[in-house]
Amino acid sequence: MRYSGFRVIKEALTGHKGWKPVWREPEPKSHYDVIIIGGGGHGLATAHYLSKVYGQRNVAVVEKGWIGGGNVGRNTTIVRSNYLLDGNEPFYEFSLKLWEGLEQDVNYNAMMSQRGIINLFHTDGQRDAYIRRGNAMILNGADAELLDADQVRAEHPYLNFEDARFPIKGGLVQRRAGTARHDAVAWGYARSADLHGVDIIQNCEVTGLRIENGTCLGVETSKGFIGASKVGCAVAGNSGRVMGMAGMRLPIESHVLQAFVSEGLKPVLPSVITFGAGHFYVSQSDKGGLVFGGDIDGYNTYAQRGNLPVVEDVCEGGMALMPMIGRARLLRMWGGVMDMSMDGSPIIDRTPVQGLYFNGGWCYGGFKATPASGYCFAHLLAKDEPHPVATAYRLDRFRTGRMIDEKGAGNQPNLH
Amino acid sequence: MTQVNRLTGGQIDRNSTLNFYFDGRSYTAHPGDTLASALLANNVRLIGRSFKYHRPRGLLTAGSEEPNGMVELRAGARKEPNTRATTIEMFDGLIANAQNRWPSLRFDALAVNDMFSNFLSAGFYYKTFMWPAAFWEKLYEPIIRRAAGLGSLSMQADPDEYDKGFRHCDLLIIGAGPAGLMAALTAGRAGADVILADEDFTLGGRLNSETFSVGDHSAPDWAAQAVAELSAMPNVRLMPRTTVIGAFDHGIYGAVERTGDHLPSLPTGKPRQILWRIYSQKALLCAGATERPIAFENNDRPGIMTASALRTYVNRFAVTASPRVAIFTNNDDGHRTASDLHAKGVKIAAVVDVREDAPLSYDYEVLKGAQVVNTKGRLGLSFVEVALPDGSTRTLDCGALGVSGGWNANVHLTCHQRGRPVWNEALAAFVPGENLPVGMSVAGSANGVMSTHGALRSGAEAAAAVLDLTTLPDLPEAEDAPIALKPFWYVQGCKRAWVDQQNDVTVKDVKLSYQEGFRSVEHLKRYTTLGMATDQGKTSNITGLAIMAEVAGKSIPETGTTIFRPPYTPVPIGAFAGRMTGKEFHPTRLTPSHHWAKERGAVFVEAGNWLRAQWFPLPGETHWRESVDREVRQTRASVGVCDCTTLGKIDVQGTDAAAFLNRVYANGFAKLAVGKTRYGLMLREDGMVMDDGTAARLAEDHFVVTTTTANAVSVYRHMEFVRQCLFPDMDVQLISTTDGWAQYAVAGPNSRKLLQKIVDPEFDISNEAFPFMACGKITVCGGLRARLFRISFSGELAFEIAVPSRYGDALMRRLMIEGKEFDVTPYGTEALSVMRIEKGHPVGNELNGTTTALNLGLGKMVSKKKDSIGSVLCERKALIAHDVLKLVGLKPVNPEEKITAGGHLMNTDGPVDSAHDQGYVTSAAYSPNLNSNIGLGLLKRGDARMGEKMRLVSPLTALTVEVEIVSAHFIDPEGERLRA
Amino acid sequence: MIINHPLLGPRDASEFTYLGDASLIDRPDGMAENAADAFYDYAYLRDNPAGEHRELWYHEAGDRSWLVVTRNTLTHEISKVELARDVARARGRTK
Amino acid sequence: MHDLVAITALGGAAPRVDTVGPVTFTEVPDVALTSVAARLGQEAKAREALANVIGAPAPDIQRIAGGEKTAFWSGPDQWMVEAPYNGHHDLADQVKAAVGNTASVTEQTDAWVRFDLRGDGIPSVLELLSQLDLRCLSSGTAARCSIHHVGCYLLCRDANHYSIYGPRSSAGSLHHAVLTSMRSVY
Repeated sequence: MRYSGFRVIKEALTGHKGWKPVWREPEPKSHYDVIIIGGGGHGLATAHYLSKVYGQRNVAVVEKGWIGGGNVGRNTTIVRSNYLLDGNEPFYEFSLKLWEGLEQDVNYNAMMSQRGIINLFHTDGQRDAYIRRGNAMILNGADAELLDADQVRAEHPYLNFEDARFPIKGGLVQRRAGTARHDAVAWGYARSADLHGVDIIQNCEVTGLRIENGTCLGVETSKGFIGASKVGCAVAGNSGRVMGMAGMRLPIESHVLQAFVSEGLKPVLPSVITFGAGHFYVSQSDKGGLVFGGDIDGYNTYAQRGNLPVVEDVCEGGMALMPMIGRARLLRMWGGVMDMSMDGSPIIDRTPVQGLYFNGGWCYGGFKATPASGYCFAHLLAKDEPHPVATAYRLDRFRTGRMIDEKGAGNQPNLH
Repeated sequence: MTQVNRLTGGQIDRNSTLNFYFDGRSYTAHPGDTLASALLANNVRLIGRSFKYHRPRGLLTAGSEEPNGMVELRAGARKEPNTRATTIEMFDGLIANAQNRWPSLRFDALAVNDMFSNFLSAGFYYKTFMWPAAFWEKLYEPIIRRAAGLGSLSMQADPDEYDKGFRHCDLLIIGAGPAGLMAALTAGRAGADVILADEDFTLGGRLNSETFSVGDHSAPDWAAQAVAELSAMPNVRLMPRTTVIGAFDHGIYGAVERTGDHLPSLPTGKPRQILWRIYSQKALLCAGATERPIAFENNDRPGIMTASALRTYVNRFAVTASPRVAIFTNNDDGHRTASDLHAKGVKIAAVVDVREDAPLSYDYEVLKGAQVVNTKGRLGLSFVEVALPDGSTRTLDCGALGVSGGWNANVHLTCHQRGRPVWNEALAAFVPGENLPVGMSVAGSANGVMSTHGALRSGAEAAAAVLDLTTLPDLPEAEDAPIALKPFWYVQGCKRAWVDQQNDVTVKDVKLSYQEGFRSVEHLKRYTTLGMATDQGKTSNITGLAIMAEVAGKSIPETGTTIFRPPYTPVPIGAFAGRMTGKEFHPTRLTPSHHWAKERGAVFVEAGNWLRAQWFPLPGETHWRESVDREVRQTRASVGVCDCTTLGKIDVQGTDAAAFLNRVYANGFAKLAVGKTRYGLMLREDGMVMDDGTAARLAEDHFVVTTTTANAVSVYRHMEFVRQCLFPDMDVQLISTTDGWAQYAVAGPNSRKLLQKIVDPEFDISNEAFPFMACGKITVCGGLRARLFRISFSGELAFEIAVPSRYGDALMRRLMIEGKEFDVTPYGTEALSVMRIEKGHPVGNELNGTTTALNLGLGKMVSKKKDSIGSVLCERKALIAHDVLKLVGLKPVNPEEKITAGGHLMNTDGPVDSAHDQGYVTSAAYSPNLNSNIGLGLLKRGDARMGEKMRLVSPLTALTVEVEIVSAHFIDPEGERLRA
Repeated sequence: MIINHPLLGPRDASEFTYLGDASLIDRPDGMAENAADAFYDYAYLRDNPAGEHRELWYHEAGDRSWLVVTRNTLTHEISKVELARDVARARGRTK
Repeated sequence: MHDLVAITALGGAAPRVDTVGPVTFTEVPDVALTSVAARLGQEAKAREALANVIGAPAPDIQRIAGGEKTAFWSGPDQWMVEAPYNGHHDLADQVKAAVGNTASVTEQTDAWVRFDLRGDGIPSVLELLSQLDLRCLSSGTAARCSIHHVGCYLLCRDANHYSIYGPRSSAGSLHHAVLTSMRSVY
């Protein structure tokens, strides 16, 4: 069924009786060409592109809970391609271009809103680093602008220009960046994949990987064994657990990132804003809530909750940057489990196990990557070779020294 | 208008009258009122507009669960949107305004949404607004954003202050109703360290809203007596106006105390609110229960509220929502409301009870087996339609309708660590499950014990259990009525019956969600926004779940549970920030000569938490470059002084000190002679350069190590890791002395001459006696102990001299006086930076965490003869490939042209794009000595490309410059000056 | 969270700085034959268990002790806290 | 004797004194400080030597001990020794002479600023500043803590007298934090 304004009106006039379920609730078949473990944003996007672009119809997504319940359903919805390194920027720019056509592609309004992002800087060193980054973005075909303090003030007069501990010296802007309705992204991809014949199997937990003489034959699940020619793992924070079933140790730790939303407010923030002298980034949802976050709690965890010190740290940053939010109320806090990699960049690659493929290490940047991650993982699963924009995301790069370290923080995941 | 709906009695102080303003009109109230009770007293039922359809809304409740009655409190910079009228403690001169309405509350333009509601069904926006793509940002989204949201911010900085505090206790009791008070009495009398917190300004919880007796007292009097006894106990801390917002790991609770919100204005220096971090051995949740409404056609009109709210307004605040009230209930508690109201002279139109066997009353009519099927009244309830069992309908004329659908236990905090509540059939409600936060137990109605006597007992028993007490205190007599309830969630056949009133989620929306496949509770919430409003579904989640269960043909527990996340009620962001705002966001570190530099008119710059002098403008200097160029010239020509106190200083002692440094530094330190200093390169284990600095050997077993300003803390931490975790049997002791010594670089050809004027004569600092890289303890100015290092960052003949910090100011002043004859200048971080670029010394811009020693031209420093941190992984294939980046100098072919740090390097011909990127510029400056802009950069095979011309491109700043690749050592490459 | 410091008793975790898996104590010998592989494994690969995890915390705002904390990554329950120096010695580290 | 004039950590010629309600808050420049860290394997001897210096057994974990020279525990086998500045401006050398090679000694005098709180109701001020369990910080105990992101030592000399040692460079921020809390409470 095609969604459109006319359809909404027609259904309204006929008592909404015609709306069909957005996806089927199929029982698993005994064998699939490809099984994707993980019904989150990346897994569902992979299924969408695998079926729609690469023409694979015999595909299943197995999800232990309800689809879209992972990080795609608990993030701060920011979409951008303002990366520094050549291993990353082409990939994220590819992703941003996919975002720009997403709604027409999946026929679902994900409310992709290109309201722009500004990364503020407060020291000369930060400015130099942002200039290098902005140049890298442009040299990779993305858009970037540098604003000085006066220009920032003109666009964001409510920021603290009065008594800032670390005065704002300017900002790097990407106008094409913005936000998207996170749940709708998962639902849109799921609906489209389902329409293209993908079986989305919810409440089906993978309990093991059947591997015989180095080849993966399928997955053991709470609904029994399901055979597969290829198995792709896209489970973000649970990467260690699932790949552990294949006896693999990963260059990844699981950490919790907290996010926060305020009560609904009339529009106050025109774009996404990130603070350069503290842990705080914020945007305002179409519903009116200030959606914000900061640093990860910093300790290994699989619990989707954090602790008070980080909440305070984030709000201190928020008040230092925009003291007008002091009387806005924090409504809800939650946490998502991040697959923090050893250089802050992701992995999309084959594994030493034949037929087993891995997609992970997204740290807290997974949402913006959803379309390209799905596209490139689908490419890898379909063609057995990396997509041109994802060639750097190799599993062996830490052994060879080809790290993609945007922050220069080194082999300590909680610093990325 | 006077308080027409005010009754007799209640817990308000009629001796004093307060004035307040709502939506521009003036009214009166009494101390003890909330804004909500005061508005009802003045017969104001219409308070706000709903989120989506802008329907007229009044009050639904009398507590913090209120979804409808929200206002913008106060004015100007103190405007506070979305404030629940039910929790606003009345004060004189209070100003509140309605929100989410235009042009006015009574005539709201966007109320047209309500007429089109059929087109705005759940999730409609996911299905449209997609064509043409560009229209979303330009047209659809701005309209939606303007319509959405509730209150508005002032856009001004919050002028109030907030504190943070920390309290520790044996037992934290959350909620001061019957269970909480009884628990506190039990624990307090047993001598335990108790904190009793309650969100209300009067402790007592439901007891303040009831008329029955507890022991020989009325319920409120018994509560007051208990509070009096508790406040007399030194081991009990009462915290009224304090909401416990979250249960965090290991018994830590967050709590917000509203110390100033009930005051017309804050006394100077006093906080508006305090965020408490409460460390509890044990916690007892006595958060009570919340009455839930029933969904029926047009159940959202102003005047329709929960029955218990009506009772609270009548009993506690002596206010009735209307002189004529009807009740709609599925349980006996609704009848208690009716009789309480009747007793206060309120006319009861009828009690509509869905139960065939509902109890009868002599005082008013009870309609058994009946249901409210519709209501009327444009801006407020005027009458309700009742369907009787015989199929006939009846119309009840009433200005208020009290609805009771039963009670939900307030389990919220039991879920904050992902605990799941369990279903209780008798209550038709969820109660706390097994997996509570560690150390937490639950008592009273929060645990499903709904009668007053039951609550008192369970409070006492829970406290006794926590503290291992053998005897219970005597419990007062109190009502102990059993639960008599028939689960009833919504009236069949209704078209628009509200489940989540604030977000305008109707029964129909829940059913549509199921129809479209959004069937898990989480999908339901996200698709319909049920429970996502500012009340987080306190009055709607369970009803929504029950409807979903019915359409799915499953039981409620099979359908799922809803769990809650912190905070329990919304908290101002300012309260989480406390005092860390404005200039106090981070501590400010000042060097010993800061005050002197300020006198000199220095311009300061943030370096981490430090403030450092950036340059020292002289009269007549209009541009910073003038000052910086002069400082550089004067230093290189004669002598300059720079405050380098901010460099990290770590004292390394012990018989294994040298062996230890041999591990943490990539280059060797074992053979460094006493009295000598050496440049040290520190790598991370992954082979990247971590930091650089110097280590001076003051004795066989004593080194003083310096770090960069930025890395002082992380290097110290790293050294402690190496000491304690990697080489635990090394005899090494570490301690920071960064703040202890004021340290100054004295640089320039005349630096020795200047120092000789202050260094005491017995110390020979001639080139022979004190050569390059020498160090030692000396005295200055007639006996002040000091340290002298002959090291140079500027490339000139230079020293660094350190004295105890309290004398730094005096020493700097002395150097300026003694230096006059040499035309001495103080120089700041800019001149420092220019001179280090002229010398090609890498700093932060080059040590960016992705550069190896090889990249920086320091590859030879990494000793292969020993095992030091990072010495293995820096040898990985890609890190030693032939085309790795190398540090080079950059000169514009035309010296006038500017070099931009952050620019990228491209070959002179060939395309300009990332695929052809050759490297980037790390640092840039104007060199007054070379009369040219210069820069440092990292360039592929840079060391092999000396003399090559390249294009420096910076499309971001619209700049392309032809540059020549040169040695990074622009000045005195042989280093003759610093050895002079 | 609260870490029960072996010397100081219960302290708020915010006083500490987290490093990671306690296996970072087992630094390989840089002069050994297989150093390259051993260091790759040491520096980059993690068990990342969902359950009991032995990890390194540094009492930055305290007595500067490095601690080995045994903590459950699903519940955050802490079952054991040791001085890292003792652990290191027990694992055979010396000079 | 040298002819340079010292300033206090807050930058004044004389120490700053503030009184709010019952609490008096004083900058204390007249104190010399040095760290003593036992050498590996010399722990027992170092304690002995330290005992001779302060005329009392070396303080145990989180304790303070001594007379004119007092010591407080600062870490495993580590202590801080404090004494009046006048007569002890070279405290480190004095202590080093006494402990010899049993311990490493490092001058800490100007690495820290000391503030004293005197009066009733000091805990009400401290509970807005420090997350320490003040019930455990009885007379004669010292603990490291963080005050508004500044790492400090908090010493309870008796119920009406506390000392705070903070990094000298952060003296201004620390002073502001404590004074603000005093005004917040009283």
